[in-house]
Amino acid sequence: MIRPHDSVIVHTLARVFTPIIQLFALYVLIHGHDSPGGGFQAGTLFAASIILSILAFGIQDSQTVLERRAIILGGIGILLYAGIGLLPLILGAEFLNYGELPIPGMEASARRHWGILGIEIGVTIAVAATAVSIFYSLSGRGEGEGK
Amino acid sequence: MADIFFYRPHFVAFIILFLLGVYIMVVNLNLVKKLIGMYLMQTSIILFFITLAVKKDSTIPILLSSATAVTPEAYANPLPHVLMLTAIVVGVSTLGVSLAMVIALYRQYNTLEEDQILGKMQ
Amino acid sequence: MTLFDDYLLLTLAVVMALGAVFVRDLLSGVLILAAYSFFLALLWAGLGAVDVAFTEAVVGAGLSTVFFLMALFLTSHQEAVRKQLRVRIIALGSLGILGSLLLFGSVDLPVVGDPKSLPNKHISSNYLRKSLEETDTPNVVTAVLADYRGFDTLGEATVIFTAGVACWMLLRRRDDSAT
Amino acid sequence: MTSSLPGFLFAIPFFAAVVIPVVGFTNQKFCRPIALSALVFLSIVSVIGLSEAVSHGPLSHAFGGWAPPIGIEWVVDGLSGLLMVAISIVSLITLVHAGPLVEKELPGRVIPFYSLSLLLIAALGGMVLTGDLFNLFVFLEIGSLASYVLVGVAGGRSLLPAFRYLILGTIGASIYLLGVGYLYAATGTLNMADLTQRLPEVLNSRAVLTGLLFIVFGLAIKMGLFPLHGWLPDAYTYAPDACTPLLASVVTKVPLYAFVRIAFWIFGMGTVSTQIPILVVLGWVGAVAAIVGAYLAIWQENFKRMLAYSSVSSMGLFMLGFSLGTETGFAGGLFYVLADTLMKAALFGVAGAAIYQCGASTVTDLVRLRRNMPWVSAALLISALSMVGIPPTAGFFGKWHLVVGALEAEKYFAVAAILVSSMLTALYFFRMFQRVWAEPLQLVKPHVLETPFPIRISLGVLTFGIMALGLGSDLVMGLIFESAIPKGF
Repeated sequence: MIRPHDSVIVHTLARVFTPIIQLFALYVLIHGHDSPGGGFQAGTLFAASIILSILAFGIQDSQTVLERRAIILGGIGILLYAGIGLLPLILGAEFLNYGELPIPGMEASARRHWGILGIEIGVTIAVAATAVSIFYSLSGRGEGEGK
Repeated sequence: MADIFFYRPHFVAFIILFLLGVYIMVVNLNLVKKLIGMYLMQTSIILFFITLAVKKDSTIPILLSSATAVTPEAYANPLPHVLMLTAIVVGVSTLGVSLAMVIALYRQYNTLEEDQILGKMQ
Repeated sequence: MTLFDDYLLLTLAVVMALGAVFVRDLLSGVLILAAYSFFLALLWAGLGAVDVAFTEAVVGAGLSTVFFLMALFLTSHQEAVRKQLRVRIIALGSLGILGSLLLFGSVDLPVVGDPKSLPNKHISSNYLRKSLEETDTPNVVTAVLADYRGFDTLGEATVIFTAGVACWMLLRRRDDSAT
Repeated sequence: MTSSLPGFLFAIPFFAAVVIPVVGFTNQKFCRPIALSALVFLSIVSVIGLSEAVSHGPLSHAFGGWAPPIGIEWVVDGLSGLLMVAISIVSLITLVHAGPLVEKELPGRVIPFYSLSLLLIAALGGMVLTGDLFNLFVFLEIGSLASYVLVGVAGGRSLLPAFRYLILGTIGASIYLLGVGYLYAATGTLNMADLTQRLPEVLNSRAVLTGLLFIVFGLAIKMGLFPLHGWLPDAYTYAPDACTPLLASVVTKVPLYAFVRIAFWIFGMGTVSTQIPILVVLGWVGAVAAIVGAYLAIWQENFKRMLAYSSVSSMGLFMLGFSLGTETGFAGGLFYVLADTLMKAALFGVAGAAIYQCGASTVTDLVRLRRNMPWVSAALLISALSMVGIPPTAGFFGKWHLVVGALEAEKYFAVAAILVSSMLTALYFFRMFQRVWAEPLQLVKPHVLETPFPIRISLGVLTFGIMALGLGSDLVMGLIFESAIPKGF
């Protein structure tokens, strides 16, 4: 039920800021290893950029589908995280033991480095999609809730 | 007991925020105000944990070079930070769910006051 | 970061908290709460918890405020005024007990800023010493978050996923039932 | 002994819970089979885990490959294995039972229902198996979020109880977290085994005392221990009938387990009975809770609300058993926890079936069960007799061991509390029998049919379980004595 905002200033600012925020989110995600930030912050930033553009331009699509897709994307993000964790468990090591990930030609510490990046991507997807999904839910599409 | 107010400002602020939050959650009848109280209570616990992690004359827990051996005294304690990152996420998740309940309640009873909702439930 | 900065930020945070609680207009309350979050983020940064500060700024001042505002736009802004003296006295009494328990326990808490205190020494120094060598990650918070205690982080991602499913379930329209 | 089995105990319900919304998007019909088969697997794996733990010693799994206390470990030992078996089997049965009810009560919310139920089960398993205090908090929050929503999902009158549950539950969880913070400040560790070793040195610290008090207080809110049970009656009364068997049978038992683990394993029997004598206080609280809960249940007209107060009473009995300070009392309390899990699942299952089939929500309405519903009536009769404590049901043996434990400990107030609460329980259940079976039959509407197959079979299995647990009580008590008793008695 969010109608597009009718101010040109809002539209222009949203158009400018959305890609900048997304770029910053990517930076935060990738540099989580050696600067503050990581999956969760990046995910929230992504969600913020999407929420910003929704607030500025409204939602045209059928919202039920969008909301459901968002939560499914969230599920996929978590499955990515847990899948990276499950792989070592199936191979006989511990759950989430990235040191035992089957990446050839690397030391355990490097494997852990890439494992961390992998799960951070999963967290980013999960958090961004779920935050947007919660936003959709809260944005009050359900005026017709049975009384 | 009195010197605690001078030497532990963080702890005093923690107690004020925590008790304020719990008080509002229990006493205030407005549902959104209760959630503001919940937010204050959760952040006060973060304050408590973060002050545990402080080390005098230390820097942020990002290691500068791999050449020299790390002296743990030079960096802030990372463990409470990690715990509190999780707690922040838990807080915002609880907030989302509770606001969803508030919206559903408002749709049903057209008010945000707990006593009025109770009155309409009868 | 000096102690003076801490005093200043803590005072500001407490004032903002009181403002958020005692202002009658809920919209103003939520915006003051965002300011409160912002001061807390500054405080965390000053205390060396940069990751927490970042998250607090993004989540506390950002996402939480957006959620609050979305809810307020769909509901009402005004808080009713009423007196309920008896409940307040009982609550104040029990909170007094809680507060004195907190103060009672605080005497044996480690001194703030002591690098030799147990929480700063026991397992956390292991993380600081070994994380670069074992996980190839200079940001120790990331290393602990995603690797040493990665299972907590999976739980954390699950919490927000649970919240997403929960909101979907709670605010679903009846006529969606065909799907 | 290290083992990958606890990892699978986490992975099975967790993956199912996350996969359900993803798969359910294409076809909603897959949800129920995925959920049920995951729980079947979970039950099998947890039974294997329990038998391994009993025969070869505790199984531990260090997540991420980091040995504790650096990393997080999960441990299956006698106690946690037993609880895990109970949780997985009972939740399987309650989800089988929920099938027809979900279709009727929550149309269009089938996918999130199964997803949240499995997340709840995964979280309860996590709380039971984890060896880390903060990890316990994370799973406590997942489980709590899921249960708040399962209470409030039907909308209508259930929303405000759910919101109150959320507010009180969040206060409880935050106070628990604060207690963990105090313990961390005093010892520098979060791992339970490590805490056990390090606590004796700092036991005189006030921070440890405060931490323990906060943890117990926070968990007491979560377990609905009198006088902190305020959220419980309304939540159980108004929650959808599809969810109450699951919520009422396991959700409050797991914070109780966490309390037992922290008090008796981490702090140790000696500490909690002499140095920080919380057991004395909790014993009295339990005695009062057992009597007051049963007394309040007498006056309830709504069947589910009566059962909710009966849960408050049972929580008091468990607490009383654990605080007796004797092995028999502890084992009796644990046995009664297992028995009550089955009984509450069966009774709330009957309540749900009665509302589903003939709209009977009050005690008087239950008379409609008399005609053509032999399965539901039998389940009601046997589980109610077990609640009262008539041999040879499981409830009788639970109370029997509690009384024996109390006599051993020479705590006569506990004996009196158990007997008085049993008599009050008998009063309200016999009043119910009188209303149901002594009324003239003409009042009963004729066209009531027996419930659908899933409800029938699950109630049958639960009733059989109550009888089997009673008849096999020696076996189970032997298992508890052998491997689930803390040191220091």
